[in-house]
Parts: sequence; structure tokens; C-alpha cells
Amino acid sequence: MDLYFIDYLASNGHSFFHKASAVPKMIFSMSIIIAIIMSNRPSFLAFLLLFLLLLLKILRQPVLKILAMTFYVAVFAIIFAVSQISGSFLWPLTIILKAVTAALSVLIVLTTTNYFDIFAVLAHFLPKLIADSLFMTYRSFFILLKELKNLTMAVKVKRGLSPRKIFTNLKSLGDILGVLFIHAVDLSSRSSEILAIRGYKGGMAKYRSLRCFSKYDFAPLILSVAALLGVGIFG
Amino acid sequence: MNEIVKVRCLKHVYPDATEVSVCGLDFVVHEGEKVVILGSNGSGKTTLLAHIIGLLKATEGEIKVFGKVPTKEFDEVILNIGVVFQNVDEQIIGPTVEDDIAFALRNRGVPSGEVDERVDAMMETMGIANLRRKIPHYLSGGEKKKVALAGALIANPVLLVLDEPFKGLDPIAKEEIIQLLSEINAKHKSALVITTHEVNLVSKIADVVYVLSGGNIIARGNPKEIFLNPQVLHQANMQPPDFLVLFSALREVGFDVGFPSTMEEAANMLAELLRKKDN
Amino acid sequence: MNEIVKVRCLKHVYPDATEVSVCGLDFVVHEGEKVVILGSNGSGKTTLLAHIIGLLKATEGEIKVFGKVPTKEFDEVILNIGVVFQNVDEQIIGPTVEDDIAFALRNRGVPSGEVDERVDAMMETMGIANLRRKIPHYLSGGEKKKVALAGALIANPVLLVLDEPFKGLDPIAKEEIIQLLSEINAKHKSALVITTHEVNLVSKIADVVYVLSGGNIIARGNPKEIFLNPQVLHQANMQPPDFLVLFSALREVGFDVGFPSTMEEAANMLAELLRKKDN
Amino acid sequence: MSHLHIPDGIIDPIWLLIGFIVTGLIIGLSLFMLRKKDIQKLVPRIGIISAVMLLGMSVPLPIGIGYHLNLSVLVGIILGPWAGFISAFIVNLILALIGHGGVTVIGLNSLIIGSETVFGFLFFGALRSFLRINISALIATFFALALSTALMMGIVGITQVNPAKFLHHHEHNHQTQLEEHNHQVDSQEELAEISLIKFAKIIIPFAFIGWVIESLITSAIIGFMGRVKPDLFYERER
Ligand SMILES: Nc1ncnc2c1ncn2[C@@H]1O[C@H](COP(=O)(O)OP(=O)(O)OP(=O)(O)O)[C@@H](O)[C@H]1O
Ligand SMILES: Nc1ncnc2c1ncn2[C@@H]1O[C@H](COP(=O)(O)OP(=O)(O)OP(=O)(O)O)[C@@H](O)[C@H]1O
Ligand SMILES: [Mg+2]
Ligand SMILES: [Mg+2]
Repeated sequence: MDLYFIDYLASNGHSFFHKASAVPKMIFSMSIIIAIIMSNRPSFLAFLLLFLLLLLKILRQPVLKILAMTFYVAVFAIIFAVSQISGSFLWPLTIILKAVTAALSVLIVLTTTNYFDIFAVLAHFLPKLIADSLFMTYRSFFILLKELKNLTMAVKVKRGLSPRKIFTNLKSLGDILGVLFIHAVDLSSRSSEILAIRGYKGGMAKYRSLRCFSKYDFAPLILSVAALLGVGIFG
Repeated sequence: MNEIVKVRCLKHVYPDATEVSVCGLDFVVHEGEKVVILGSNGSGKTTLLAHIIGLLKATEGEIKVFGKVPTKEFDEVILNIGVVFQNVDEQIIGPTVEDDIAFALRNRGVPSGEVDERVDAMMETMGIANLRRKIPHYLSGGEKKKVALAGALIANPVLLVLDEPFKGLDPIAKEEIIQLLSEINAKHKSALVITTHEVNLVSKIADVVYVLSGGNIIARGNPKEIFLNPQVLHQANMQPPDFLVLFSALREVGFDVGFPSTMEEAANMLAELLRKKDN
Repeated sequence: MNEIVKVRCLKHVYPDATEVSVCGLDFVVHEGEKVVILGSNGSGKTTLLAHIIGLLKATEGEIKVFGKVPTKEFDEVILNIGVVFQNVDEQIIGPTVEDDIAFALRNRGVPSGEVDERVDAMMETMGIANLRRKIPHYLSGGEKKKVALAGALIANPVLLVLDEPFKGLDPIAKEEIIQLLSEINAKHKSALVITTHEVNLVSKIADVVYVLSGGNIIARGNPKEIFLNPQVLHQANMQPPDFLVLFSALREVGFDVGFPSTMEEAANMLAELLRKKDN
Repeated sequence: MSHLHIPDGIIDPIWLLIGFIVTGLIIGLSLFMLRKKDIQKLVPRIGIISAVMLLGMSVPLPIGIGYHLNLSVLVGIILGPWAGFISAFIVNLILALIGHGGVTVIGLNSLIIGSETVFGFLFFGALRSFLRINISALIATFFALALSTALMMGIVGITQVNPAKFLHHHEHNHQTQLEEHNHQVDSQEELAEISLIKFAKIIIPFAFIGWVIESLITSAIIGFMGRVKPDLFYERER
């Protein structure tokens, strides 16, 4: 499960990107994406992609595994690309490069920054209800993931899931998700009780203070400027 | 001592028409008292706790906490109660351990400098200072318990309510929790209300024991009184701690040697007895 | 007796890089044997079980169940294993009790007439015939355990794996489960593998006890051998059952009276001893 | 893959902006409609149901192909249209953050998935009064997904045709490498209408299988919930 692995990478790494705070890294990612939107030149986009992969390598992150996480985006992009073939292969290539590079720039930030630090930044732009719900989504995702794993194991042991039996599998999946949904609704009512007991009145997304500026924040900022200059000159 | 909790013949009907009653004796907790609630599965322990903390509204009966009705004056009452539920995983809301422990204080608008200080002190007390920046879903069961306990204690509650705090823990972790609870009780004079199925631990933590059975509170007393009352034991389908079983067995075969309150006392008493017989 | 399970120096690395090892002695289960696994929180009990039933693939080590590698021949191996996980809520998935119990049989394509018969018989055995059409979601903890157990037993497994089956149950419910398991073991010769933290129950159910500590299986033996081995107890941070603590205390003050295997035996031995001294 | 997440870099910035604005307006309306609800109840409900939706999307279906579930209609049925749309936005935000869809298209993607939750809710509500709930769920899901796919193709269609001209002029003024851009943009312009048909030809067969699977599973789940906990479904307050 990607989210689990991303969370793990973010909370267990020690690179200079891990140490930088969320805001400059988010600026970094946005700059890359702006560069991607502005440029239509495959060579520049390919250079950006290689640059990001190299950055991942320098950060000692598992490059291939993170690149693999852009799989879905790549597939979507290919569908768009294939349906637009114009004789030249350059435009489809451009589309795929854009999609994958953009996704990678976000993943670099996510695999070096804890979710909740990013949410805490977003909380300053989002309505209270949405920002707090984001935090709740994050926490409950891991609680429910564990339950989903356990339910799946229990069904597997009773042979409700096996490689060749598609219909049995679909039915079992329906059962599993049914149980999961019901438990999720129960969990949500217990969680409201817990929030009430602990005095919650809204606004928890802003409890996490944004970190102060540190020397580590220079790296993503310098890279942002470089990306923007790069697209201005070469893109 | 002041009564801080008083429940008289509580009845609750759940939406699916399940009726739960806790009648019979009154359920009373005094300031600083350590109270354990015993009773079989489904006897209404959790239901009773939910009423005390104002989460459920009684269909019938009288519930007073700090002299107030908890459902009516929820905000005031809950301010002085700390709660640890059965499933601690669900109770940890904050994205990191320190955030979670600080949660109640921040909700109350305590200034952030003070929050930090109090969180630090609390983590020190609980021996979890090293977990500060950890993410809750990477903690072990025992660690999660301690984090939840710290989060409940941070606001210095007058009353601490714990639903099966020992469930699923290994013996050493249980001892640690008992130790922590005793310290907190001694230091802050927080009253404790604990439900459990672990009779062997009761005499280590309880001043007073309540026994729930068949919709009634059928007994109140110190652990020894309760465990030596065959009628209560029988009625509640309960087993006393092992060392008392042993002493009861001895009594039945004609050796009435009195009854110990704890394991250590039991060992001492037996040794004494044997020594006496030797001479 | 045949060995049906054999695990030799298992190592598993979880996706988040947590490393768990179960090395030291081999873990062996013979046909019809009742095996209990002890060890503190996080010592790897659940991990070991997950490997035996083929849900996890070992990073290192040798695992054989019925002479096969469970991950490789999952379908054949699991056919003869019944499993009850720690959290029953996360394994009962049928919309009604009877549907849930029938689940494994239906997945195997057993004709529906036979399914009904076997489900009936099973519910009779477990004493839950009255729950037939109930929705599992609303059952009590003890009832859910029995439903899960029935669902695991329905296919007459040669090996029954239970992860903390006593957790959260009241003493009477625990006794009932022990009773049921003993009957099943006696009747169908199903081997049992049980993890638990309840040392006081071990001697009631175990032929063989394994102790996990620090990544190793540090001991194997019958309950008495294990609980009377101070080195093992110390290393595994474990407490023996209360009656043995008592007898150890007696021995320390000079009364070496031997050691009982169960509570009843303990009471008898003491009575005997006192009687002797009287004369 | 019952629907498509649009990646970054395909759609012109002006449409991205429009996507964000429309999504923002709908969220504003939703917040207004939910303003009287208790935030202590709403936050866990939205948060936890969004988490389930994310889980559904992240677990590959055990049928061998690269399909995953969506659960958007189910979310709509449980949360109702307002909280349901917010949930769709949250899920898209998180998906974008894990590289599962574009960051710049969060607005547009939210409209697409949000339409599934809202229309799924509406269809289910309408059908439920005279059909069994699992049948209602089946039909509601199928049509909500078909509708959202149509919406997505509409978005792709619109955004490919007009903005190309915009892009053209825009770049004409500011860019130095006119030759290359003009060429690419022109060919794109010519092919836009045709490409939509091509696009549909590729998408629809895949999407159709996705609709069927999603409908079947949604129906199974709703049937299950209806037996176990019928009070789960969102009811409009009167
Ligand atoms: N939300 C609920 N809806 C319907 N019935 C409920 C609900 N919660 C509890 N009950 C029922 O009320 C009775 C008392 O339950 P309660 O949880 O208070 O027991 P308990 O003493 O805490 O048991 P345990 O030791 O298993 O925790 C039980 O019969 C239970 O099935
Ligand atoms: N899915 C997982 N991902 C990462 N680490 C895990 C996972 N499951 C277990 N662990 C870790 O592996 C170790 C062994 O866990 P395991 O659950 O096997 O212990 P246990 O003996 O069953 O403990 P308990 O008595 O608490 O049930 C622990 O340190 C635990 O944190
Ligand atoms: Mg309870
Ligand atoms: Mg375990």
C-alpha cells in the first residue's frame, strides 16, 4: 500500500530534505509543476525528470519504488496521449513526461515530509471543517487499513479469496467492505465521543505549529529558483 | 471525604431495545478513592461508565458527578474527568505522540508555552519522553496505553475513568500501569474508576470494589470482603484470586487460617503457619 | 506421534523494516497436541502464527506444516487448519451467525444440504443454537468468540490456531472456552496452538508450553517445567501462576514441599502437609 | 478504473483555475448547508468515510486486472450530497499528494468524483422508494459512474478545444521558440475533436467493465448494510 510506504519513508528518513520544513518543500514542488506546465519541450521535461530522479538518489530514497508510484498517472497519461496522436510521437511523449515528472515532484515532498506537516500548511488555506477532516482521514486510514488487512486474512483463511475464483472473490470483497463500512461508521460515532470528551471544538489542524526557518530550507528554495529559471531560459 | 460520583438505579435502553440496568446498591465514588468495577461480560460496566462521563443519557435513574448531571452540564463535568477507553488506538487523535498528549490542553486554549511544559512533565512521569515525535500507529500496545493515559491525565482530572486498562497487556506491562495509576492517585489525589476482568490484580489497586450482576450492584466492599463472600461470588458467577481459592480450600478441609489480602501476605501467612506447626 | 508443524529459526522483516525473529529452539507441534505460546507484547507470537497459516512469507527460516511449505501450497495446507484471530470483530463477516459459520464450507463448494446439517451440529456443540439468525454485529464479546470458533471448527481442522482467545472475556467465559477446546481436542484429535498472556490458565489447557523472548524460543516443556524454571521466568520477564509463586515463597523460607501442577493439586498438597504436621 | 484521474500538464491553466473555482463554490455551498451540524460529529464522519474511500481506491481488486474500487457512490449514500462532495475533495487532495492524480487538476478531478457521490446519492434516493435497496444501489452506481465518465470526457473535450487558442496567443506573446510551439499547438487544435472520439473508444470499454464491477460490489455492500444496520443511510432532514 503506497500511503503506508510513503508515510514510512517520510517518518524514517534523515536526509537534508527530511530536515527542511514543509513550506519550502511545497514551494519546490509547485515550482517544478509550474515549470512543467510552462514548458512544452520534451528535452527539457526529460531533463527535469532525470534531475528529480537524481535528487531522490542523493536523498537516499528508494528511487525505483517511488518512480513506480507514478504508475497510475503514467497509465492515465498514456491513454490521453494515445488518443491524441498527431503523426509525431513528440506530443504524446510530452504528455507522459509532464504527468510523471509532476507526480514525482509531489512524491519527493511527500516521501520526505510527514503528511500532517503538509496538512498543517494547507490548514491555513482550507476551511476548518475540511482541514480537521484531513487530519481525521489520516489517522483513521491507518486504523482501518489494519482492520482491512485482518478481515482479508480471515477471509483468505476460509478460502473466500483465491486467485482463480472471480465471483467468489467479488462476493467476499463485498462482505469485507460491508463489514468495514459498518465498523467505520461505528468508529466515527465513537470518535465523536472521544472528541467531545477531550474538549474538541474545531480547529485541530492549526494546533501543529509550522516549523521556524532553518538552514535546511535553503536547498528546496534554491532548487525552486533553479527550476523556474530553467524553464524561462531553456523551456 | 466528598462524594464525587453518585449513581442510583440507572436504567438505559439502547436504540435496538437492549435494556441495561444498574440498580441495587448506589454506586458512589469519593474524592481520591480507587474503585474497581467487576462483573461478567455484558453486565453493564461500560454502560455505567458511559453514563458517568455523560455520553449516554439514562432512561431512568439519578446520576450526579461533582454534584451535577453529566449530560446536562457536559462541558463543565468533563473538564475534570480523564477517560481511557477499551480501545486506545481509536482514542489517540493527534498525529504525533506529543500532539496527542497536548490535545485536551490546546482545545481549552491553554497558551502554547504552558502546554509544552506540561506535556514535557507528563511524558517524563509516564516514562515515554523518548516517544515524543513518534507517530501513533508505529507504537506497541503498551506504549499506546501509556500515551492515551498521558492524554487523559494532562488536564489533572479529579476523576480518572478507565475501561479495561489491562486488556491484552503482558504481565509486566500490567504491573507498570498499576504502578503508574497508584502514583498518580497518590500525587494528584485523582479518584480512579476501573473496570476489569482480572481478579488477580484487584487487590493491588482497589480501595473499593463494586460487583455488577443481573442488572444490580450486588456488593460493595474492600477486595477481601468481596472475595470472601461466597454468596456474592456465586451470584456474580465470579472467581476469587487464586491465593484466596487456595485458602478457602484449606479452610474447607479444616484449616481455618484466616485470609490474606495480597499474594505476599498469603505467602507470609502460610510460612508462619508451617513454622508454628514445626515447633 | 507425527509432527504436523515444524518451524526452524524464522525471520521476518515487515514492510516498515521491523525485524522479528523466532529462533533458538525449534517450534514443533505433534498431532493432537495442545500447545501454548507465551511471551511478552511484541515478542513475535502473532507473527509466528501468521507464518504457520501461510499468511506471511518468511524472510529466512524453514516452516513446514503437514510436511508442506504453507505459503507455497496455501490451498492444501489451509484446508486442514482452523484459525481464530485476536480480534473477533475483524473476522466475523457473515450477515448472520449461521452464514458466518457456513462461510468456509460454502467456499469449498460443499452442497448446501450438508452445509446446513454441519452448521446445525456445530451450533449445538458450541451451545449457540439460539443465535442462529442473529446479526453478529450485536452479539456480546463472548458470543462472538464462540461464533468465530464455530466458524473455524466447521471444517474439522487437524490444527486449530488461536491468537489470544481469552482476551476480554470474563472468567466464566474463559472456562467455557477452555472446556470447549478440551472437548474438541479429545473428540476430533485437533491439535491446538494457543497464544495467551494468562499464565493462570496455562496449566488447564497446555500439554506443551513454548516461551518466546528476545527473538528466540528460550524454552519448551510442560507447564510445570516452564514455570519452575527461574532462569526462563527471569529471561522472559514472566510471572508464574499465583499458586506457584506461593509455593516458591514457601520453599524460600525453608518449606520445600514440592510443586503442584494445578490449583486443585496445590490446595490438596497444602492440606496434606498441614494434616501431616498436625499429627 | 471506473473513472480516470486527469494527470498534470494536459489541461490548460485557465481550465485548471476554472476547475478550482467551481469546486470552491460547491464546497462553499456544502459548508453553508452543513453549517448547523455539530463539528464534533461531522469531522470524524467525513474523515473516517474518506479514509474508507481511500482504502477502497488503494486496494487492487482481486480479479487479476489493474482495477481498483472507487466507492464514491457508497460514500454519497452514507454521507449525503454535501458532506459527500467534501469527502470527494479530500480524497482527491490526498490522491494527488501520493502521485495518483495531478495536483493542478484537484479541482477538476473533485468535480468528477464529486459528481459520482452527488448523483449516486440522488439516484439511489429516487430508486429506493420503489426498488429493493441493493437493486437501487446497482442501478444508481452504474448510471452515476456513466455520468461521471461523460462529465470527464466533456471536461477533456471542452478544455482541449478552446484553450488551445488561448494557449496559442498567450505563448505568442511571451515565448521565444514560436516555431516549435505553433506547430504543436496547431496540430493539437486540428485533432482535438477527433481525439475525443479516439479517447472515448479507448476509455469506454475499460470504464464499462469498471462500472459493472463497481455496481455489483456497491450493491453487495449496500445489501449487507441494509441487513445489518439500515439506519446508516443518509436521510434528508425534514
Ligand atoms: N450500543 C449498543 N447497542 C445495543 N446494545 C448494547 C450496546 N452497547 C452495549 N449493549 C448491550 O448492553 C449490555 C451491557 O453492555 P456493556 O458493554 O455495558 O457490558 P460490559 O459489562 O462492559 O461487558 P464487557 O465486560 O464485555 O465489556 C450488553 O448486553 C450489550 O450487548
Ligand atoms: N504489520 C506490521 N508491520 C510492522 N511491524 C509489525 C507488524 N506486525 C507486528 N509488527 C511488529 O513485530 C513485532 C512482533 O509483533 P507480534 O504481533 O508478532 O507480537 P506478539 O507477540 O503477538 O505481541 P502481543 O502480545 O502484543 O500480541 C512487534 O515489534 C510489532 O511491533
Ligand atoms: Mg465493557
Ligand atoms: Mg499478538
